[in-house]
Amino acid sequence: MSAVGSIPGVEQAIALGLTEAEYELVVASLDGRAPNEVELAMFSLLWSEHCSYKHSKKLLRTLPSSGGRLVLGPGENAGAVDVGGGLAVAFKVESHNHPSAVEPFQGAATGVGGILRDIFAVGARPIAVLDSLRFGELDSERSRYLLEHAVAGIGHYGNSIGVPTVGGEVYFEAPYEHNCLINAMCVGLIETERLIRSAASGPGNLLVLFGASTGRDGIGGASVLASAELGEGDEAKRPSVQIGDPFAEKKLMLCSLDLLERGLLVALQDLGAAGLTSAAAEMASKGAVGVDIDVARVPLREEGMEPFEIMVSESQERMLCVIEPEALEAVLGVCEHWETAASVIGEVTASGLVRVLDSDTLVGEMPVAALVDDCPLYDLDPRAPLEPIYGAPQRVLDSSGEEDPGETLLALLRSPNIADRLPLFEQYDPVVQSRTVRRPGQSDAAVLALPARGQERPGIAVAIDGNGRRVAADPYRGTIEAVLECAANLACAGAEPLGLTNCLNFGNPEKPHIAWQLSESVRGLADACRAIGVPVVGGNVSLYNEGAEGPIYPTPVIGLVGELPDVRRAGALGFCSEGDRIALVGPFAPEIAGSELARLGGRELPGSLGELDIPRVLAAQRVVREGVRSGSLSSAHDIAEGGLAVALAECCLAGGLGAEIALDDTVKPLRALFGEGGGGFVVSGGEGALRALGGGGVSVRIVGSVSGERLTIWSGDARIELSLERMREAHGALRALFD
Amino acid sequence: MKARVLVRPKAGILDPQGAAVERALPALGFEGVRDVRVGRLIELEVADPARLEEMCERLLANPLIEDYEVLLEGAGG
Amino acid sequence: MKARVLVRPKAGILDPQGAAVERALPALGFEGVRDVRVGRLIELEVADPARLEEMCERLLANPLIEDYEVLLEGAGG
Amino acid sequence: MKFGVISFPGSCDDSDALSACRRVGEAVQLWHADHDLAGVDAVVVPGGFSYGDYLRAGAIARFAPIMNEVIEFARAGGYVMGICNGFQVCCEAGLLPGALLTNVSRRFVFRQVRVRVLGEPTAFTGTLERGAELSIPVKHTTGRYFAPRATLARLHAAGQVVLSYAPGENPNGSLDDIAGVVNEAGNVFGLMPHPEHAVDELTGSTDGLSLFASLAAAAAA
Ligand SMILES: Nc1ncnc2c1ncn2[C@@H]1O[C@H](COP(=O)(O)OP(=O)(O)O)[C@@H](O)[C@H]1O
Ligand SMILES: [Mg+2]
Repeated sequence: MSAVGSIPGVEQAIALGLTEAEYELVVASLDGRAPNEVELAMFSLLWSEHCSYKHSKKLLRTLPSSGGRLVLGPGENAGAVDVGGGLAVAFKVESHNHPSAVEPFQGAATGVGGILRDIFAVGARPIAVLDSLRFGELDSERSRYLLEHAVAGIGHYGNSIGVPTVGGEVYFEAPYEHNCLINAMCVGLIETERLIRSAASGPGNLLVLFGASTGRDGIGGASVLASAELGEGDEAKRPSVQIGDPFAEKKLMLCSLDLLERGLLVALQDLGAAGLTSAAAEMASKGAVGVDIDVARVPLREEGMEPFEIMVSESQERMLCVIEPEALEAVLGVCEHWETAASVIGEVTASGLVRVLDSDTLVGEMPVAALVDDCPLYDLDPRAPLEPIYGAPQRVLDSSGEEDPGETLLALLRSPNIADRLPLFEQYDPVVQSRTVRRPGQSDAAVLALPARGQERPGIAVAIDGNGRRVAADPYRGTIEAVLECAANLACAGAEPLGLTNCLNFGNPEKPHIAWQLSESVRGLADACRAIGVPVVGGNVSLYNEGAEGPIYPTPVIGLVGELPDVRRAGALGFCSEGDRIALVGPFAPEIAGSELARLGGRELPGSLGELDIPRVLAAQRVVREGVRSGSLSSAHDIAEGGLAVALAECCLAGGLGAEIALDDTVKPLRALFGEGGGGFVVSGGEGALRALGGGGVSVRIVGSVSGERLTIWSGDARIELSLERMREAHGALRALFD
Repeated sequence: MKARVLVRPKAGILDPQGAAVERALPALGFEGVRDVRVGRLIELEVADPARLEEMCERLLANPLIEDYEVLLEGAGG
Repeated sequence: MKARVLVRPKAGILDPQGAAVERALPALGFEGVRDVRVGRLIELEVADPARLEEMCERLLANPLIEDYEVLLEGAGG
Repeated sequence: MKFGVISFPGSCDDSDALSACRRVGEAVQLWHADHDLAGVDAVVVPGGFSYGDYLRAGAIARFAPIMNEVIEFARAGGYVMGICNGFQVCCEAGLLPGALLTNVSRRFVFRQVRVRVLGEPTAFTGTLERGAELSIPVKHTTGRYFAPRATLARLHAAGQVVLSYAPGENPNGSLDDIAGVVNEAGNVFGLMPHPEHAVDELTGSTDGLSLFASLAAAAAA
């Protein structure tokens, strides 16, 4: 072709992250012609791990991604499930790990901005955000800095745009010290038949870019950054930090939804990683068409930007849509109403090519298929590690915990992985939009009301979960545990899972032991999804989360959306009425190995986790869910980090009531009190209601009653007796970080 | 000694505040205003001005996205 | 003409940002810093500097809680 | 009786305020660029981040075309309730005394707080007992009420402080625990707590409803 501009060589290709072999493939796909600057920039981004999923795509194909109530599956900007009444819920979780490691406030903020755009890109109105965070231990100044700024960034974006942040999770573990994880999930609501796809169609139709103007933001940012281990090179990547503008995004969101309402759009796509390059190529590929883009028509924020810079810029708060020429005037009118700039930057063609023009000069011409489909997909070379990958956590508890169980419980309540998250989530607005029936801290899952249907008050529950340490111990079972725990959270709210999204945060997949963690984890994810009978509607993969110090814990973050028939009966986790009986429900087989107590004691991770009896776990979840839905249970809480004693303490603190508990001494006290392992619930209610949960293979042990202002637990000869006050003081440990 | 630190978004870095102010001014009848950038002003009393640079680098500014400038009392602007 | 507007919290009004900076500095090994106040810096290109005063009064500062000062390019500080 | 709820670019709680108003009367949305108030009997300036809260919360919104109408309406005795960002806008517009500063914590805070109704009944608290305690959420970064001491003395003396945070509940460092004030004429009310988020048991509390009900009653009278 006549493309002008210097012709870079293979060295530049490698510098941009391509391998030599990949570069040869690029040349081949251009019929032997070496790509020019524009083309190489576009190929290198679209063929990066971040955009091409070249090391994970084959695994992702093994996930169940159809059936159930799925109405929009993986492949679109977000997936969606039917929630009845003609409505669908679209949701997705996405990572913004590397940008956040560089600049935590803006990285986290733009992470939220990005996932919001994925949701309204399918036409759904965002109704909730959740966040999943991982940092190093809090004795590290850097971890405290990252925590403070990432939380502020998430709040800044979500609060300002008027979407409630209703839930999340955070863990502090040494392996995240140099690679923090910032994952954000967004949930949107839409009338099912209004869901819009991103496939461009109709040669002659126009490409309209709307939203913020284009600057040098993120050039060589997310895409490249997220495809290479963070190292010395970071400084160079820094000048291109993306700044989030939630005010611009709010107008962009309302504008996009308005355009859809009026039926003015043929297709809609957000600009995320690799900006215009990815958006245009994806839209063309999905629609099996071509596109012409004129970079001279892209509104710029900065002087003298090169065509390739315009094509790969990751400036935030931009969308691309395809419209029919007749609709142009109306579209521009709507954009003007929302004070959102819009310009025609090109059109759909039948050429099957992405052609980049700079006014009349052709500066790039590539087959869509080459850009999007020809990127080689790699097979992993999984091999189980021979030695442990991770060192023992640093020891912070000198006693084994036996001597004084009360002190041990306080130490656990104080642990950053268990302590009250209030100081974090009180920086988030959970109530805007007036749908939030259960806020953070009220139930194990957030509950949102859907529009009333006559007398019916249906709703959805959402939760996000993923304990990396347990996945590190046992990638397959740890991932199953994570999915089941997320489902347990929904059960406690009275909800049944409808769909799952996930973000796979792992190290370098080119290393056999990381490949093993990844494939084992995905195998567990697939099996767990089949077990609970939900499709994977979408997600994200973040690889190369490692540096000289080693890899992060393998961290599949699981997001579940479920339904409740009646939000008036949504579950609560706190004990709420004096005299209620308390039962331990489910096949709970606690082990100290791999528990939070073991972590505090500085114990090595175990080589594997105990196997869960999945059918019995699901049976327990069913009876708890039914008990909550029927109103026969006063409270329900699943047993997780810190074991039964911590779960009981949390129920007491949430409800402001004490409890008297006597555990039979079949298992060693320490294990019974602090051991972990999925499948267990603490529920309260009338004696009859609790007994009624039993049978059908579900074990129900009544262990005590709600009473007074202290928690008393007898376990064999071990005894814990603590006032609510002392427990609350310990549980409030994170407060100090934010004073 | 009294010092002033002026912190502003780096050239090229998006400045949503500046843009918002620039859009607002004409509506108030203030025409002909361009290139509005909104940053931070930090005024402080320092014993040892020599260390101001370092303070800016480490705390007062975010060198990733902000430029700064130190004005010392009487040293003019 | 290039102008700078310095906006600072009025004397006597509690300034949590300033207090936080003052608390943080010693921890970073910066001793002997006092009276830290954090305000706003607005830089702009104006056709008619005569109107800056009015811009500050009406928009850029809130006279009830903030003092401001206008620095004109080259006019020194 | 008809409420008008303003929507600025960046308003977040405007639709929440609309539905809260509709529980006690009619309500219409008023667009920031409009030049008339569509004959409403009371105006609600809602919460959110008008114009991104850039420069200073409320500083830019205060100059939106619709605000000229609101100012005129208020000067003529019309009822105006400014919630959170709306309170900031009303202060910036000179409809209410004082200003709102960054929270002492320097952070955004969401919290269900207890606030007390003070002073003589006003158009906004008419249906409430003096000293009544309401559970209403706050959510803001810039909610620390400030006014010069002399002004505060005048406000207290004239009974213009109509809402205060219950002892120990002050979430932002507001002087004298002030959560809400009315202007001298008593027809403009600004408060940081969000009564529109306390109108339904399902989502927390119904304690905020009485403020809308009082206003509806006063405006209908
Ligand atoms: N872990 C995963 N599980 C299921 N689907 C996934 C996963 N990771 C990515 N996907 C799907 O692959 C597609 C491309 O993902 P991505 O590039 O993150 O989309 P976008 O660029 O819109 O954020 C999306 O449809 C996404 O849902
Ligand atoms: Mg997308």
